[in-house]
Amino acid sequence: MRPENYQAQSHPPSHEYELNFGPNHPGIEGNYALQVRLHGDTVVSAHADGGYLHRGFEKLMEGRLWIQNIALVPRICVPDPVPMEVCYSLAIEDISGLQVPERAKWLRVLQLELSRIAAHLFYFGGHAATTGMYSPSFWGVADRDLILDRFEELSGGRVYHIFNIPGGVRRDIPEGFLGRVSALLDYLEARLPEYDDLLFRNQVFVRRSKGVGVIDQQQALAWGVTGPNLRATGLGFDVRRDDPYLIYNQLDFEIPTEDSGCCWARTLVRRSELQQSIRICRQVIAALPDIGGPVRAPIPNPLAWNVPVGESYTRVESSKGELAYYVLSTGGEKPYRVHVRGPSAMHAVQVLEKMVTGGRLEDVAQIMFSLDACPPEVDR
Amino acid sequence: MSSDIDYKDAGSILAPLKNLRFFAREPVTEPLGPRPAAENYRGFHVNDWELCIGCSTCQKVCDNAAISMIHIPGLPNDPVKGVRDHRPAIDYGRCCWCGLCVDICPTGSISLTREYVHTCTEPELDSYFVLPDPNGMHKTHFPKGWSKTEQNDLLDHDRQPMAEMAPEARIGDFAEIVAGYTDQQALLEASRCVQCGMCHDACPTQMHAPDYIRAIWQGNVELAVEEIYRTNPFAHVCGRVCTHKCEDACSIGRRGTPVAIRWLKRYAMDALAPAKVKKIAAKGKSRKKSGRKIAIVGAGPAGMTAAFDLIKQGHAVTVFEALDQAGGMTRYGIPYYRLPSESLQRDIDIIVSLGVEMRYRTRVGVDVSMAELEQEYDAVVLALGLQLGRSTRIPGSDHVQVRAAVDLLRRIAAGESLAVPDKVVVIGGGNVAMDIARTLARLQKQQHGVVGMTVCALEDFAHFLADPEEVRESGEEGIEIIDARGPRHCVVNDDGTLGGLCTWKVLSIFDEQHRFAPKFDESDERIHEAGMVVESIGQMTDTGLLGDELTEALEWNRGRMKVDAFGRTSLPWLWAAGDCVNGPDVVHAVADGHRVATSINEYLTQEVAA
Amino acid sequence: MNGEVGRPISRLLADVDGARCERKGDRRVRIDATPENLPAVLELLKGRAGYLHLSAITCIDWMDDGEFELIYHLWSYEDRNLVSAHIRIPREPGVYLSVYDLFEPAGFFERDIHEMYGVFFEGSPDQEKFILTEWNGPPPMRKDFDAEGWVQGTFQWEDYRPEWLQEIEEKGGGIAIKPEQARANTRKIRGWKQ
Amino acid sequence: MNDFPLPVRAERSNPLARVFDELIDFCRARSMFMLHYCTGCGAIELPPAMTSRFDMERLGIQPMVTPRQADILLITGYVSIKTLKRVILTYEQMGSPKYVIGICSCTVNGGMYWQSYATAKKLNEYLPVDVYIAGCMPRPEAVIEGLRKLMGEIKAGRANSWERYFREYDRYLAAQQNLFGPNWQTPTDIIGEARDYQLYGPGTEGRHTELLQQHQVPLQPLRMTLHSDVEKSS
Repeated sequence: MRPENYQAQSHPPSHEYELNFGPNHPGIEGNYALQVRLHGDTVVSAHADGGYLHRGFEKLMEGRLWIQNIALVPRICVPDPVPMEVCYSLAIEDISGLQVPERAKWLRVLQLELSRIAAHLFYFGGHAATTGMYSPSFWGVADRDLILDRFEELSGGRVYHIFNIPGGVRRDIPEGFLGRVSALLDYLEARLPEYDDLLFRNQVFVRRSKGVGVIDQQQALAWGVTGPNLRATGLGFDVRRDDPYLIYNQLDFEIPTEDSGCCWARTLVRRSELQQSIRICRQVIAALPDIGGPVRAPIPNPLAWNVPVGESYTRVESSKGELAYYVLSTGGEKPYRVHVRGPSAMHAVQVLEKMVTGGRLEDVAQIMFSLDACPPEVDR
Repeated sequence: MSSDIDYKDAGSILAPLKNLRFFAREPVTEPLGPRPAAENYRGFHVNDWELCIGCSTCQKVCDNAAISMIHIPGLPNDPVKGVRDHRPAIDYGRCCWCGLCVDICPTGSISLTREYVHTCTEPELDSYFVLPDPNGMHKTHFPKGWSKTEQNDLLDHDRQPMAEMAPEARIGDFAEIVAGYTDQQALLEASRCVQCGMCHDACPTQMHAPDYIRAIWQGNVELAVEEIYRTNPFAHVCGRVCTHKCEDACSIGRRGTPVAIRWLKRYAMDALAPAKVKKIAAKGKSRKKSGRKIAIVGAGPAGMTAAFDLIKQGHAVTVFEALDQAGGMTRYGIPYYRLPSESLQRDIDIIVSLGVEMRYRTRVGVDVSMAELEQEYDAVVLALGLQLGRSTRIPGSDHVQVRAAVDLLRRIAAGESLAVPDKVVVIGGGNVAMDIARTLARLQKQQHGVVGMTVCALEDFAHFLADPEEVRESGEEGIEIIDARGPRHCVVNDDGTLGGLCTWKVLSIFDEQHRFAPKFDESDERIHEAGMVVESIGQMTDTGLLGDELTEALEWNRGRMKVDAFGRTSLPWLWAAGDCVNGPDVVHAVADGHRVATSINEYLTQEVAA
Repeated sequence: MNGEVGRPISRLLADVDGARCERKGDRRVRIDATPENLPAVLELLKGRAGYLHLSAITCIDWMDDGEFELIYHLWSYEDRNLVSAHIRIPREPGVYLSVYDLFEPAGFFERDIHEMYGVFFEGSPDQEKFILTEWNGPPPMRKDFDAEGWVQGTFQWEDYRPEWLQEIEEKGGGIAIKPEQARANTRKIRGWKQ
Repeated sequence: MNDFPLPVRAERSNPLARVFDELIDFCRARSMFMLHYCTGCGAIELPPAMTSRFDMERLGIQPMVTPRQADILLITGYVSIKTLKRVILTYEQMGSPKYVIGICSCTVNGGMYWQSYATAKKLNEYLPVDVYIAGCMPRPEAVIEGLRKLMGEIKAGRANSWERYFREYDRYLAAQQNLFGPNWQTPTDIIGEARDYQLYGPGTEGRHTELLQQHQVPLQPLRMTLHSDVEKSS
């Protein structure tokens, strides 16, 4: 692909050449380009090129009412939309002092964890595909779809749930919902050994990913890596545990870590996280029937809603890492400023450029996907 | 915690055989063709046209500007009922199926279905613009998906409670019952408004209620008052005793209690210092004097509104009032506990301060004749009001203790002292009947310590004329209201004193042709013991002041002056406005005042041009 | 992790002129600094209090004040506390120092702010366009850029003429209120159905 | 958009040729390669549609990695201006006959991002579109229904909007220039191709193609030389 503004550069005679990697390629869920400079098969330098999915969310949100933005936020990260909704709602609740009912908090956690499972299943498939294995992606996508079915039942939408609004969630769970989620979790748990056989114990995959794309803990901290990618270097930082929101401090779960910091470690961290998420969901399912009450705190008429003056930097742990919203209200009916700090913003640009450099061409896609970068989050 | 996967464990060489078990599994592939969607699915829209009132609230909440309001001729369009012949049409090139339109819809008419497949070619792209009706996008039935429930409803259906005096406290004196909103309450109440504008359309004088409500919500009382003064110089009065057609039309009232538009108006007027109100009222006053003179007979809401408009247009206005003070029926017909005269006086003062010349205690027909007015002024407005009480003319109604309600109210308002017997019966079921009953009950309480008040209404409670609030409050104050009683005669004791009222049970009031022809059950006769009977069955205008000559010259319509749409009578120099034309209602009178003023101004300016 | 955390920060900043520190929540501290002392504040926070993680840099355009506000959100893995350091710089010329030397993630955020707001960071490694490579307009996140106006002037909208609409128009009806007229942005207080 | 009715292919008089045409259409409809290119959110519903659960392969539809071998270009949602350039380039590289499917609201009238400075609003201004699928985003089933609709259109010989791109190239170029600036050019010679396909129409050239020809620089092939070659040549 040669965009019209691409100028063919004449380089000094050398064995090096340039390759446009993207904007459409298997390494990422979305459009994202990488210009890699190669010497033989070795990457000499890389230059990330984003913005293919830029929509100007932050500008759009400044022009819409507080309530209208709830339909906009999930679109910032398509594979894992729930943390976006929750984070935006939490920020507004923080500013305006809305008290979220207990039941809504648990329901949000249930959604967050289901969304995390869905995102990780998608990730397994994608990561395997970058190493040339396509069966896991068939499995992952099909199993993820079962979660989407439950989301559809809960919220009326498969991918964009638009279910969390400031004050709580939009409605209560349907009849028999918890039972069906529980059955789904049983199924997923029973599937895990099969995934192990297919992917995690698969020697092709192990050898392709182990020791590839290594970051050590020092580098990860210096580069601002968060989420599973940081935990794969041995540091057990998780917003859910360290800066708890909703009811995460009442839940019993572990923060899985790995030490080697390679593609393989990152995958394994996510696999363990998926197990932990199932564990959290089980706790929510067990607790939810005993938590009565409303699912939403009354909010003012959305057409005449001035969120009081204030600011909030709210963080949640998305499947990609630390997701934060900075929301600033000057007391108007629209936000004055919303800044979305997508977790991928770190590891999809600077970190990626550094990581692929010195590696081999065939690993570029794998390294990208193993970081689980979400380009719409970067572009916004 | 690290994962338990042993990467070195390659497994048995026979491990791939495990995969044979997948042959025994059910395939995950779904059959070709759309699956039924979930119960809550957010698919294409449907809209129940019977329920939809065309309020356009869905349009306002739509984040994608996907909804257009379509004017559809032939649908019911009744501003008074709060129904518009508009229906939302949705652009599926914008819609994101978030369902906010469903959650906010005041009527609950719009909902989403479980239908989700629509494909078209480029020339068929018009099919993306859809006018949802109950049949669905493709006229095939799909069950409803995301629709309104109590949980996802985004509107606040409950009005801010208005603090009012307890019945025991208020029955003892004439203090104003309702306390008015605090700043916080007003703000919360104002925030309930969805800006549909139904109130604006329903209001006789087309008050810009959405605008002043929004201004109140923004905390800008000055702007609110400005919005109010665009159409209503009797806002202190209307903020208290308006018949609030706006609230009947309010779309929030479809499923909840309507926005307290009247109380918000009252709040705005009371919250702003009179000097500032005066300044706002004077805005737009013409500096140029037209040199034309207008006489207005009667200083009630209609007359004073006309005076307000005309003086701002630069004309010289003189108001002739027979009584001591201005206000007309609002002063002499509405009891103090509902409308304190100080509030009324604020409205009057503002209008007078603009330069209106007031001539109190000047009765037209006695102190000055109509012919003189015609001579001296360029135009004359008759805003006479309805001050004469109608009589039932039943046997015994000529007794001295059988009184007319309006007459009593006027006397009480003027400060006359009145001895009230311990038992009183009021005939009538309208607001005036409630007013006099409650006024007299207060006097009874003061004079006797107990309330002994009975109201006999012709109508049954299902068709009652008085406002439900009035009925409720009367009941709280210990007034007995008996519905469906037709007065037969007043019982006069042998000693000449009044003994009470005899009534029959009413079976029906109107005949098949909807004419007034009450039928009674003669077997159900009751005697209501009373030392005074008050008739409150309607009022009429005192047209005696016109003089025979003028009465002859005018055209009449069932006892009322015949006027055109702008209040002009059959004589070119004479206009009539207010209750004497429309029947009793403050806000109608204000609207009438505006109409007449516009018409006069046009007439005068045209005359100059010609 | 409670109120104790805030105290060392205030003690830490005692030496820095003009930096105020205020506890905002359980794990939130706000620092108001000046453009001159911010590098020192960040250096102290990183070096002495363990604030290793630069979570984000937020830019806010205060057009009416003629200023940009820059907020540096720092997280300490040890203290489990988030510090937001606020500074304001003049909108013109909109230049500030890069903190890339201290925090590498700043590279991305500074680049982002540069293209969205036009703030130039001296010393930042790469201020090339990243997202808006094909955008020639003004920095779009500035408040004086009217995105909606630009869109209305640049793009055409679909003009639907479905049959039902034509039928209604024949009967004298039609589109009564266009979506744009009902938007909160354009809705005026004055002029309700004049 | 009704100003530009779809060109209807003239039926050939030779019955044998007609049978041949029908056979070709039938085959085309049965084997569609879909360019695996995602532009927006709607792409997230493609993996389910492509993989086992909804399995579009049973319709003969399969993702394809290069535009040269693809028949269908799926525009899965909003196209940012930056992406739109690549989309147009991709489209022009695809071999005819080619079909464009517009998915989601955004391709029709701007969708959610109608007030965004970064996205194009109406796809059919820039590219001829064959089938639209409504939804935000459409479910995999809806996507498959849309593809089936396209199959029906192809079988019926109606899906020939690609011809319009050649016949009315000037109009499409006008919209592209409006958005990308007057210097916009693609490496493809559409006018030459139009002549070659015998699809040169009155709307192929015009004011905007003139502008294009003024500044168009012939594209040079990228010189990728190895060190040893350089040595030899010098």
